[in-house]
Amino acid sequence: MALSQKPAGHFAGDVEDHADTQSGLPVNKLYVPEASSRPGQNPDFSDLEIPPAGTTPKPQTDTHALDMQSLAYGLVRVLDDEGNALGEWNPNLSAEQMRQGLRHMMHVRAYDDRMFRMQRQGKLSFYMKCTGEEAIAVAQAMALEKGDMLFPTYRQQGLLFVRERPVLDMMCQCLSNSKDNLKGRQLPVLYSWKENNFFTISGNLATQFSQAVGWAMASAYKGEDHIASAWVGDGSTAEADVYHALLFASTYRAPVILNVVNNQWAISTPQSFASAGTTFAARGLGFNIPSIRVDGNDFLAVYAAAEWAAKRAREGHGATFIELFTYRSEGHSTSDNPEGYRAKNEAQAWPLGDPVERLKQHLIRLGEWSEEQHEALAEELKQSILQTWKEAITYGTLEEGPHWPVSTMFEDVYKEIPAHLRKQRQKMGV
Amino acid sequence: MALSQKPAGHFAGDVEDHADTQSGLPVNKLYVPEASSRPGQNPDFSDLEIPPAGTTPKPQTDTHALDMQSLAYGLVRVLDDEGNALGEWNPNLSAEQMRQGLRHMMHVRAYDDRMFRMQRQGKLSFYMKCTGEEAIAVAQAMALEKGDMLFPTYRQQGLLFVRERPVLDMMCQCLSNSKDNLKGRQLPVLYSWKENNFFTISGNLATQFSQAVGWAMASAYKGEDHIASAWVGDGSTAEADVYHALLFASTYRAPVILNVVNNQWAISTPQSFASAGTTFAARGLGFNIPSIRVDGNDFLAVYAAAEWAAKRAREGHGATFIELFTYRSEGHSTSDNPEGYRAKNEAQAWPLGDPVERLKQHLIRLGEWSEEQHEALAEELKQSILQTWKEAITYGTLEEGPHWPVSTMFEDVYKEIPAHLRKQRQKMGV
Amino acid sequence: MAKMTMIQALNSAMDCTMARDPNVMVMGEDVGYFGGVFRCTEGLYQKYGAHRALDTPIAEGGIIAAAIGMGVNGLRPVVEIQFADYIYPGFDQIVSELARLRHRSGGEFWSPVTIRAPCGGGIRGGQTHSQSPEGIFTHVCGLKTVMPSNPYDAKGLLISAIEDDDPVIFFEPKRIYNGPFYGHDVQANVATTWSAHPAGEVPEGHYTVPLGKAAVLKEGSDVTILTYGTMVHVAEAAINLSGISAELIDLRTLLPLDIDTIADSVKKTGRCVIIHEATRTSGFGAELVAEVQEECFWHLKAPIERVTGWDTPYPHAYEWEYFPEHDRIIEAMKRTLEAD
Amino acid sequence: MAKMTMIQALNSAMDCTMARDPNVMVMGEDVGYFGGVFRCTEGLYQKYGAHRALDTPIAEGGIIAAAIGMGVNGLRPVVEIQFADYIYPGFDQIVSELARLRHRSGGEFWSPVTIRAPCGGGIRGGQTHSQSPEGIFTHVCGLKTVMPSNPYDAKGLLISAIEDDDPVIFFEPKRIYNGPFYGHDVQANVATTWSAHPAGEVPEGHYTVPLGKAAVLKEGSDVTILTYGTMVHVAEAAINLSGISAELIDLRTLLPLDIDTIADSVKKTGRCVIIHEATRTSGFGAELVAEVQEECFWHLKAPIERVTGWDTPYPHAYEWEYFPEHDRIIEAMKRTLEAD
Ligand SMILES: Cc1ncc(C[n+]2csc(CCOP(=O)(O)OP(=O)(O)O)c2C)c(N)n1
Ligand SMILES: Cc1ncc(C[n+]2csc(CCOP(=O)(O)OP(=O)(O)O)c2C)c(N)n1
Ligand SMILES: [Mg+2]
Ligand SMILES: [Mg+2]
Repeated sequence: MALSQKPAGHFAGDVEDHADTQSGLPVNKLYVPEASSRPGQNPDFSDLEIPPAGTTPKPQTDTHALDMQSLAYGLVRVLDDEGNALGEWNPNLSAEQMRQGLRHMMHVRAYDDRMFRMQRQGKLSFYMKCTGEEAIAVAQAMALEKGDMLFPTYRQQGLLFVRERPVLDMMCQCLSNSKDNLKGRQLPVLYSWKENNFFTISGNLATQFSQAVGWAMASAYKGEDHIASAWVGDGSTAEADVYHALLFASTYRAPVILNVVNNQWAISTPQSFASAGTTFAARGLGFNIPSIRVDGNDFLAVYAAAEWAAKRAREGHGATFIELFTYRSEGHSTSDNPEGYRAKNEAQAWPLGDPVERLKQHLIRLGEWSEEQHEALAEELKQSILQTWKEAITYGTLEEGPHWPVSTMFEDVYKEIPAHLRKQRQKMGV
Repeated sequence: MALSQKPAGHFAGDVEDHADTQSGLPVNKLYVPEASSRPGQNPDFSDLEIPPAGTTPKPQTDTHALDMQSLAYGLVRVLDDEGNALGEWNPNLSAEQMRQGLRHMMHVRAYDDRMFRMQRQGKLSFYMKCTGEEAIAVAQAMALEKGDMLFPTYRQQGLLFVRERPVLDMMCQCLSNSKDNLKGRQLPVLYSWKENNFFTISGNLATQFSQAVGWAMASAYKGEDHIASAWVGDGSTAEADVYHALLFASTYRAPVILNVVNNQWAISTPQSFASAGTTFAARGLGFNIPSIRVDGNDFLAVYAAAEWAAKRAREGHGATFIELFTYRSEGHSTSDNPEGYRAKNEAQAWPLGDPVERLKQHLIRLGEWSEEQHEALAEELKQSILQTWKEAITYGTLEEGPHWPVSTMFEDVYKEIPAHLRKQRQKMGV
Repeated sequence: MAKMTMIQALNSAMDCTMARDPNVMVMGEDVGYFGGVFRCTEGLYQKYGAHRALDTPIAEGGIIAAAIGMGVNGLRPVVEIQFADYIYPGFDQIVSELARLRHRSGGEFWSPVTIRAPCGGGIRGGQTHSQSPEGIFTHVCGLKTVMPSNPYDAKGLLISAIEDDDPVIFFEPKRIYNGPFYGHDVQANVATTWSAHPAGEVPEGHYTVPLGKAAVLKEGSDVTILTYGTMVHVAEAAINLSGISAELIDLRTLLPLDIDTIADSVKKTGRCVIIHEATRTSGFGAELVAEVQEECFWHLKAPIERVTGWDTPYPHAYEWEYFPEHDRIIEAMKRTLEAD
Repeated sequence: MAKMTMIQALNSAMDCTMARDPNVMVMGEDVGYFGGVFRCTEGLYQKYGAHRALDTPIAEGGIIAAAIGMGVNGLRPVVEIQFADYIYPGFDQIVSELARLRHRSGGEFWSPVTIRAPCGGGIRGGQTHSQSPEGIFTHVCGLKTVMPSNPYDAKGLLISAIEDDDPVIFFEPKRIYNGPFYGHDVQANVATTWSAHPAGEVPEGHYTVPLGKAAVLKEGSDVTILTYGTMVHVAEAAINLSGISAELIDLRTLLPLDIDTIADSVKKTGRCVIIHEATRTSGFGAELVAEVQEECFWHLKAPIERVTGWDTPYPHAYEWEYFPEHDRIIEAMKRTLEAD
């Protein structure tokens, strides 16, 4: 496909309205988007246009947005169905790097599995998995530098694994216990890790997307080379902050990567309520920002896109908008049951596969990995997570403590505790 | 230019950064957009790509956004420099209709001139002209039906003239006097006229753009054929409401026309701070909304685009995004002095001319109008405005009254006055 | 009459009004097909169609703006904001537009939008799923602000709100969605499910509880308790546990405030304790103090007490330390009693 | 020392801090090349460059979000919101993010953003150029809220705000930008220009006025007046016109509140009148009433009075009827004096 051309016409999800006829009354003509599937239906993704791996050309990093618009409507894919890495976007990673990536993704998955189960056992108040989306955080974190600032949502725990946050610390945050660096103040998974440039995650969707642009503007202001990267979910793209992020990033050519994780669902709401019937990446073009739609389950494609965008930003050419096309294969959170709103087997019908399986297949094909090694690694990670969990709960759990001293809740509202808060603390008797 | 193709590359206003070098310190790398001109500079619009009149193809009203994307980057023009009406977009209006349009535009201008002068004489607290932009409101209002709902900004007073709001009533609003239908509550020019579907103008920029989409959704919900039309300034496009309008309009295929009046300036801020270095119309494409960039000083082009969009909406194909390319030839308001921030003669350098002059030239060329008729009409309108003004002030002025009884300020906060407001009114002693 | 939880009662209020008036519709994130994350709109999509139980993009500002426009065009939108904590992206549309349309247009335009938002803590929701922002909305003229404390009132007040031609911000204390809550670790000898609670008896059809009228839930002679929402039940527990003769007033509507009922009571008791879960400074409690001392100054025998959330974000691990529990309420009542 | 208007003093505060610290920068609509619609940032673009006096798109939510990110990355952004009435599109970023970053991250992240916003009426601005939303921000823990009443304080407080590591909402009463204002139709025998007013004497260099400290502008024995911003001068006129021995306290910072200075005064006078331009219900006056009666209940000889804007939008034609004028203040003082 030529870079400056884009496919005309309609996209999957662009369904027709079926107005119901009520005799007498005027007929409702309001169009309401539909879902990819609802309970009882047969999920069908055959309408999805999925270009073959390796076919998307890779532009120079100083290419103008409109000269590479086809990338906003296509899908950058490197790994094909047989596990070959193809085309210009192949980042040509060493086997060691890929094994590292695979390990990180498996580590995330092992962690998610344990934490989910611990929530089910009442040890955590809440938990959110990123199953099926592990490549997104892991591959991009590997493509960035340590000094680059990350503004994640709650589904990029993979970033922390790549930057080697001790799993113990993550668990302690989720437990709100005495070793929680957030002092028991935040819901599980809303991590913060200043030391390695991982921004405090907000419970409010999308707010950090535009803050990331400000961070990147400051980096340019100071003449530094660090860039920022931010993530937002498909549903959350509807928030104003995403608009502001795109506009400010473009206006000031901020060194930032703006990622949309399109996992098809926002709790029960299908992506059709946020996508405007086109790709998310297309939205970036209206702001003159080079925009790339990427197979989010393809570790190598995600890595390559992030590497390209980071290079572009560091060279002073400004922002890149990346849509990561993926699928949320489990529930939204431990509070959710997707069987209430989508077909039971939709996850199985999703055509882009699983990121762990696909990278594993590639490594095995290269002769750099084996089923046995894979199983052993999975077991090793499972055990280490279990051991760490056992240690974590020695520092306390939410319901049973120990926590930070309760008086600390009055700290950090301001840098110094003002008189009225000191009085309140006193009143509390702590 | 083919409909589905768009020009690649850069746009006017896409200027390069000139980082200043301070020895020792790291060099600031933050890009900041520049203005078309600043005081002391020579305004130069030679970079603007202005396609010849009559060359833009006109698509069917059910055309998909991406199949007509060139229209978002081009410029629909009907009237050429000699006053000929050319091409597929020529709305083929009768001479009578065009004379009507000319009259409305001249009426607006006469009104603006009088009111501006009255503000300078201290009779009004504030005033805003739309000089040079008269075609935008007048032509679109003529292309719409009376039942269509208008959500204007403060610069579409032309809509009221077409819908035949008594000039007396407009003046009384501006005077906040005893005959002001807004009961002295609003700044001058923030009109409201329910009877003829002109929504109450907000002092808060852009808020009504997304409300218009809701209005249109309700029209579809009720199975009605009325459409909504909303306007927003180039600078105001940066507000979140514009994003919401685009997204909701696209998601629910609302029967609405979303107009951006790109008059190049937002008080002192050039359009380069809002345009993201591309056209405003381009933004609509990212939402899958057919988007058209129109010569806003070309009465016939504005009419034709509105007619097309209205037909599209009424047929159930959803929203159209229209950028009206124009120029704010005077100050932002009576509180503004543009010589503080742009070259003195920038207005004169603006290449798209004046909408009144251009339509007049066309009518004269057709043999349907003459300089003498034009002058006579201008004089007639001037006199009638003056007479009306004299009547208006008999109903009071802001500073001297009479106003509505002061007790009325406690009304309409709620439908019924609640007890606490009754008490406050009592306290006031009225 | 039927037994209903607060969720069922709210659902029934929407169902009743939708059945009577084709212009009533509900909209918000996950409220359509799925029926809402708290299930308040369950079944309405199936019964009334996708356009009347409308799923929306996740954009509170866009949702409220669309609702305003719909309201101007004759509909009666009932908006659900998934958590009150997420109402702020729509704040400008509420404050600058919805609240002021009628006044600024000289009465020409108005939009009867009702905004429902689950509020309050006590569900381990952390700082972004626990807030009580009601006080802020009471500072905005043109809005009415409501918070029910039980299923019967919830339904009657919501129907009133939907049918009211003014915009109403309707806060739902989610801690008591499924049953009354008397505080953490409290064994109050009272009903712990709505089905066992008298206010869990809810007519199935249409009825209203008027906006602007407080309810005296319990008469007493020594101190007046002013509160609303979840804290009504915590206050009840505190009264029961302490044995103090307190008059318990459930405000139900914060604005317009039923100052007459309040003043009558405080003039009688001479003492007043105000309770809310929201942070203290400039919370609605402050307005209540101001009103009460203006109306009842000469009757007051002790300073009016406020028992509130602390001026910190709602902390995940210290939920019960943050929450104004019965012991703090009892202490406050005692302080006022010992004052003279 | 130099004679400065409030605009010049604010400009000088920004200039001084920008000169000392390369991380201080100003940003907002029309603040760069043009120097702001009220000219507060005049000359900073020319002196410090386009990136340090940064023009922005018209998107208050985007501006504040960008400022937050910049602050996290080491800058000290001073944001101008063109009118306080237009702060609401940025409300979510202020309340949910700026105010809570430090707490929610366990102290790891914070952003020392200062948000300046001209507020208040009396300039024929109509309802969208006249609002005083300070009360709302005082309900948001994590923010500091400031409103100066004269050039000297304006400069000293703004420097403190910019140098403070907590976010500060800095309201500037635009009615007194260019001179003190004692009310419509008032011929108070006091200075009517800043150059004739003692507080118009402003050091050219760096100095601070501390946040959180009120100023007793006038001692008196019979009633304490609590106010801030423009109303300080109107109150002064009312005191002069009435001849009442009133103690006039200019709060300067609303949060954290200098309750000690307030309580000392009210304990002495036994009476208190609170004045603000903002609408009455749930305005900051309510919090002041609540605090004062909590601290000084046993000393109070009369109900605390509030003199405020009415609970309506600020109406263009009835500006002076809306504005809390000296006659309303004098009446309130008299009521409190006659009460016992
Ligand atoms: C401002 C705001 N509105 C609503 C919510 C409630 N909420 C939490 S997650 C979610 C869905 C987000 O979906 P998406 O952006 O697609 O991210 P995903 O969960 O799929 O990763 C919603 C509506 C919120 N947290 N913040
Ligand atoms: C929310 C909001 N922010 C700021 C302002 C102040 N303001 C009034 S007009 C204006 C410029 C608008 O420019 P543009 O949208 O281009 O419209 P134009 O005046 O050129 O027609 C600004 C910043 C406002 N009225 N509302
Ligand atoms: Mg999603
Ligand atoms: Mg403009």
